Amino acid sequence: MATLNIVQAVKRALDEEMARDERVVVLGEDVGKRGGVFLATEGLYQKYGPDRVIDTPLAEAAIIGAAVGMATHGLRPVAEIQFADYVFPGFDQLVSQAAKLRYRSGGQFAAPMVVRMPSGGGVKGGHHHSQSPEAYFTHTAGLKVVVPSTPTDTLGLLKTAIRDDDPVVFMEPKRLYRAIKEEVPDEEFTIPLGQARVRREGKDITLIAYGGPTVEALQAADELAKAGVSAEVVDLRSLVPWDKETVLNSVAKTGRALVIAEAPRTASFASEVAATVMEELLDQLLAPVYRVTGFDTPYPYVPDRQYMPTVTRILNFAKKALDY
Amino acid sequence: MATLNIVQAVKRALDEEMARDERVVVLGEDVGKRGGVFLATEGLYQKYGPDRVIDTPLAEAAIIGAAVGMATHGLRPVAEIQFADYVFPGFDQLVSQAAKLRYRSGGQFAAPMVVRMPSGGGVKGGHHHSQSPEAYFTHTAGLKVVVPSTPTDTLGLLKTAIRDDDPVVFMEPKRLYRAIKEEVPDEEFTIPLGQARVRREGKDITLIAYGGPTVEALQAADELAKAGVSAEVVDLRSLVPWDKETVLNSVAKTGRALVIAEAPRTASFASEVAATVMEELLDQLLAPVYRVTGFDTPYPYVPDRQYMPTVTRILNFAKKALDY
Amino acid sequence: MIKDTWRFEPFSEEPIRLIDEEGRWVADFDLDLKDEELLELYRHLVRGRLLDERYQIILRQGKTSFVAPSAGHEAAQAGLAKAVRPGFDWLFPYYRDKTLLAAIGYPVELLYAQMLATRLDPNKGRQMPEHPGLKELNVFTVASPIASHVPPAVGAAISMKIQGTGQVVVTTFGDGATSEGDWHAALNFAGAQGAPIVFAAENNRYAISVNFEKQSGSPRIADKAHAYGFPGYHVDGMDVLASLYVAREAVERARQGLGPSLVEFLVYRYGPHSSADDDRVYRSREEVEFWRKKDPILRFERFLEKKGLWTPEEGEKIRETIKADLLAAEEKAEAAGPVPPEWMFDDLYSTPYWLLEEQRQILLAEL
Amino acid sequence: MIKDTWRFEPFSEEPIRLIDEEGRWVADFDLDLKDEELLELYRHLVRGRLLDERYQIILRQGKTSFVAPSAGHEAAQAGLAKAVRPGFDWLFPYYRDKTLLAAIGYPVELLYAQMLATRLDPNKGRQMPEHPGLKELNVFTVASPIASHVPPAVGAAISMKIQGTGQVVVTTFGDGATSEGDWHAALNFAGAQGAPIVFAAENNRYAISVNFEKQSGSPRIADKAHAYGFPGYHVDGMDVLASLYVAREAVERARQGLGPSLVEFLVYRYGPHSSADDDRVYRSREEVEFWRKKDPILRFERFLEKKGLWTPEEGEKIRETIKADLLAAEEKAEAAGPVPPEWMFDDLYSTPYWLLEEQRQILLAEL
Ligand SMILES: Cc1ncc(C[n+]2csc(CCOP(=O)(O)OP(=O)(O)O)c2C)c(N)n1
Ligand SMILES: Cc1ncc(C[n+]2csc(CCOP(=O)(O)OP(=O)(O)O)c2C)c(N)n1
Ligand SMILES: [Mg+2]
Ligand SMILES: [Mg+2]
Repeated sequence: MATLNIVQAVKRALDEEMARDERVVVLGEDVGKRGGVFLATEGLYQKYGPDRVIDTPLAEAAIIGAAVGMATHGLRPVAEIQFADYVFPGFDQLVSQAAKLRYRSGGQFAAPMVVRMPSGGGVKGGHHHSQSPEAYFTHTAGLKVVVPSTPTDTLGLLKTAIRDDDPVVFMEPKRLYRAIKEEVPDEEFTIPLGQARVRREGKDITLIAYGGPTVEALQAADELAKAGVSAEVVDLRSLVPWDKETVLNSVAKTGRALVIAEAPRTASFASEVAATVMEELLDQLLAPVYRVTGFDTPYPYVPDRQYMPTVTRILNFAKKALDY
Repeated sequence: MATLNIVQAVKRALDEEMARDERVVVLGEDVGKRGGVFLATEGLYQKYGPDRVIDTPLAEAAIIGAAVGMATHGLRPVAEIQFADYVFPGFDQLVSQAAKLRYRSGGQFAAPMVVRMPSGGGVKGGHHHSQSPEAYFTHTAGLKVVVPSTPTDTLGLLKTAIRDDDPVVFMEPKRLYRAIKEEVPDEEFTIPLGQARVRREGKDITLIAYGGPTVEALQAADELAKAGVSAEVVDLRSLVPWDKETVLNSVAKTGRALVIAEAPRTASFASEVAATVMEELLDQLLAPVYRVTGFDTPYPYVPDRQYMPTVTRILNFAKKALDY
Repeated sequence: MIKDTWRFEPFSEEPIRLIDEEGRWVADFDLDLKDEELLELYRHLVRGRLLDERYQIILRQGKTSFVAPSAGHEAAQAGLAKAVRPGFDWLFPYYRDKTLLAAIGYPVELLYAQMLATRLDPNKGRQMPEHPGLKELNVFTVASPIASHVPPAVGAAISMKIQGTGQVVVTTFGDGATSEGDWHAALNFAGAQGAPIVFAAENNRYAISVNFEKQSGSPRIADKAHAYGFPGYHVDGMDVLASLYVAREAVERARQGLGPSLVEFLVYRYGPHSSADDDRVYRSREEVEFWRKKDPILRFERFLEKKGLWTPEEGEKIRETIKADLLAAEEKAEAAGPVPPEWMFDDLYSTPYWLLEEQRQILLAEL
Repeated sequence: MIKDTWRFEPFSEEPIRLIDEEGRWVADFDLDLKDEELLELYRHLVRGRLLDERYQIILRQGKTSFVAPSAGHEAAQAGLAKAVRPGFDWLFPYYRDKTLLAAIGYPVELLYAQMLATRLDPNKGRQMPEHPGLKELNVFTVASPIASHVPPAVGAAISMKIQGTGQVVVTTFGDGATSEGDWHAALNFAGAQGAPIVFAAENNRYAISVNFEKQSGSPRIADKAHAYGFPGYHVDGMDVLASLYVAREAVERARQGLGPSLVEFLVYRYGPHSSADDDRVYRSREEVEFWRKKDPILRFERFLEKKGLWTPEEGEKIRETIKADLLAAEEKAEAAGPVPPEWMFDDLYSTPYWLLEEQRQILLAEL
């Protein structure tokens, strides 16, 4: 068992998949010699050469759009967007081409590709190195959306995403890149998309989270335990498709839930989960499902951490739910 | 009182505002001699000349981005995106520049501008002449988002949007452009943003809608009335800021609500409203708040009408809520 | 065989032309096409024109909802078609390419099936008319957002280069498309990678109502290739032989590993932008008439006539044969019957998703 | 006064240069700058270099979180600065422009306040360091997404033209920026409109690690102006006088209504891309050394020395004076104290929104 952090898990997933299948290519800004600005592709250029690890011009539309064309012509491209905040110049390619290709062609063409992007805040990055744009992707039919929060999940899910026949947006919580290490099996494994993971069992309240704030959710669960409250923590991992069943089972059991995410609240994926849970479990709820999210402002440089759901914020809402 | 349809209301709003304030300019593809593909700018080029009615190259990034620059330099640009589906090549300009300019500059610079776009389906337009992308805009802090559904509201709200000091996305339900006519006062008037309009009073269920499906909501209310059910219809009109108060007051009264919108459901603005209503009124609800929306697929050519919430679909969900 | 000399000069001020308006061969090299090839080109031109006319008719009959007239574009498209290897090379076309597609062998009944949204459409009626696509022939399904197919076209070309398949991509678009950011990002990437691709601009001087002067400060689209470090050819796109020879050279360069080219075909659109457009608002009838006189089919008929390959009677016979084929294809397409509404839940993902199954049930309850 | 002749040829293969590496004036026209102007330019260069050094220090001290080194870009920026009318013309800069901003009179304490996110920052600490902006001086607040400021710059220029203000926009960006779609859409619109704007590329040959050969198939950024129908100038951006004269001509053309220009300044970035970068991975130390020898400040010192305007001792005095100014500015900025967290709810909209008030309360409950 090797101990890996998340960025190493990404690198191992890419390396294993490139070794396994020569159709897998990596493209993006600085992914070559530089190994990516977070070093997620470090060493791949040296190992697989410039035809399979492609430094692109500074143009996200070219990166995503070319990946669509490569994919439909038989490659398995893994595109890197340097920061999730920079997906927008390539947004048309993602929503008009990647997402709709299989559908609009009646299943003739497909875009089996992954668009990786470091996302989320907490790195003093201000407006444009901190955003969590998953709502835009989840609202776009035709994309799959995955957000891991541990090295093991990153490795297993990224490998699955690369083998998946649909376009997958793979969002890596950059503030956890090197913050979380764990032992990961040496043998190969994959993790299916669409399955949530119960990170901690509990019976009084369900904390539904994904990506970065999973960490704060677990910390809040520790704090709640000290106060005698047993919190279940569900890590969604995959937003499209998402695992409604696991979520509903948990909330049916606890009767209370918070949905925790970094993105702004309005029309967010957190709102989707909250609406669905309340719609389906209305009579079994002991309190409203509160959304503990980032604020409806751009991500500010000051304050950096407090824009995101802090442990305090989670606890404040948990108290509200428990006292309801 | 003149009888106007929605496209005429747009034209009158533009004309009145251009006459009132010479800083107001119109720009977009084919807005000049052609008068726009829906004729919303017809005659303006002839009246105000090429400096104030600007035919742009085919580049939405140039249209929206230039509008930001014009606005911050003192003009009041009204940009037209030919179809809402084509906002995506300009999406980065909208979310990274227009939405964040005032905020990121600490209030030094601002982008008082309107981005008009015909949106919604029902015109046999297939994937790219039918979408309702408001979720993307409402999730983007810094934008205001307005969606009228009548000629009077269109006129009053568009004039307000042009005078507003923030970037306003103004979405015009294209299938209603010529379908709805009404008498509109000849004297000047404006309608404030952020106020919903109760289109029909009722006491058994609240139908919350905006834009195109307001029509089907009203028709469904007629049907329900025949069955002895009194439905209140609330037309949101403005999504950011939205009128939570009016919505909550209505649902507190009726105990049941549907949120009706054309866009796909996942992470939609309909989900936002549903989540908020259930969160705030949990104990007063007699049934879950159901979302009656478009499906989570691209907008298909076949079927065209049935992709959108039909009267039948609204009635099916109303029955579900009433029988709950 | 790598040629070390090429026939055509990039960045010429005057458009490259091989037959003049009287149908005279004016090139400084010899024609090397067989008579049958010339007649085949002629049939492509005529088929494109007639198909366009038939589309107007099914529109008036209410059988389809939208048409993008292509009369005036035929020579450029037929030339392009003959420059590629159908089913081997890939095409990333746009909505005005019916001559091109029919000429590479896209079965006309499938073109109709897309226009009519019947079960025969391999694209399953998902998009509005004039959005064909056929995997079998490597014809990437058209998407409406202007220029959005150009980055995928470049990706496919890079894939060909990486995999060393010897294939070439040809992608077409209008003059308006050259203003889009996606277009630029794509050409720039292709230039940096030396990808085997031909960018074919069908410059009809209008993007709906916006003329080229308002579209760009540049006098020629071909000049834009300077920005990407590859050749740009300025061609008379009403001259089917100039279109063919230049396209062939560009395709050949790509196939030999010499990278991309931008080929600008000067054409004119005789009809309105689409069945939803009224072009009288933005261009004079005199202007349209002026270009009508330069009709690419007339010009080629004069050429063929001089070579003894064409008479008015022969022409009429060819037209009649093609017309009959088109009618048969139309009937076949129509007979397949309309795409059923519940198909809308298929083909979104490769694997089932509970959410779509829930939503399918919602729709079925309404039908 | 419309000049009918202009000094500089667009699209030259060799970069335009007025002083050579030994500091000799090599132009075919006479220098028309006063000694005091030359010394002022020199002070701009030195101020830019020293500011860059100080930023590294406050970074090491943990007072700021990010620096974008600009050493090597000073001559291009100082030349540009002197070509505009500060406070009248508008600047749309990018993150590497500290020499440019200090030179047009952006108060250095405000630059520091942005770096330190203190209350003195007119941008209220909303963005990461190296994102200045000052309405008073018409300096559009920097945004991180590469090239995203270029369309707004064009919009401002069109507004100037419409309103006939006589103002000019200058916008700067790196070589990498030229690949973005937004960049293209902007330049194309400017060309079609003949807007009064100068597009200034600071071509340091790298976009982080990606060199210009991978960035574009085109050998020169200046050539990209062909695509838009306006002149592109290829300039030695380590030559402050070439930078100034060419920039001045481009600004003058814009002011006279002759439309946009693209000016490519060839520069080199001596430091890494940013404080988060390690440039040893992608470029050799020899390469960096090679360019160090061409240092724009050294070159200008040789020039001034030949004119009797500079001695090592004079130089040292100037450095010391500037350094003291910078330290005073730094202290002033720091003394203002950090931006408080609750400011994050201000300035989003021009009018209050209940949602933000609710959210402000959520935050306040945590502080
Ligand atoms: C991104 C985008 N913006 C706007 C439109 C609407 N539109 C459809 S065709 C067209 C004009 C295209 O002109 P051109 O590229 O010259 O092609 P042509 O139709 O003349 O052949 C426009 C603006 C679109 N389809 N996509
Ligand atoms: C849209 C976008 N994509 C990616 C980035 C990440 N990024 C920041 S700087 C940079 C390189 C910029 O290179 P260049 O334009 O040459 O300017 P330079 O830094 O060399 O002065 C990149 C890729 C970004 N800021 N914006
Ligand atoms: Mg055209
Ligand atoms: Mg650079």
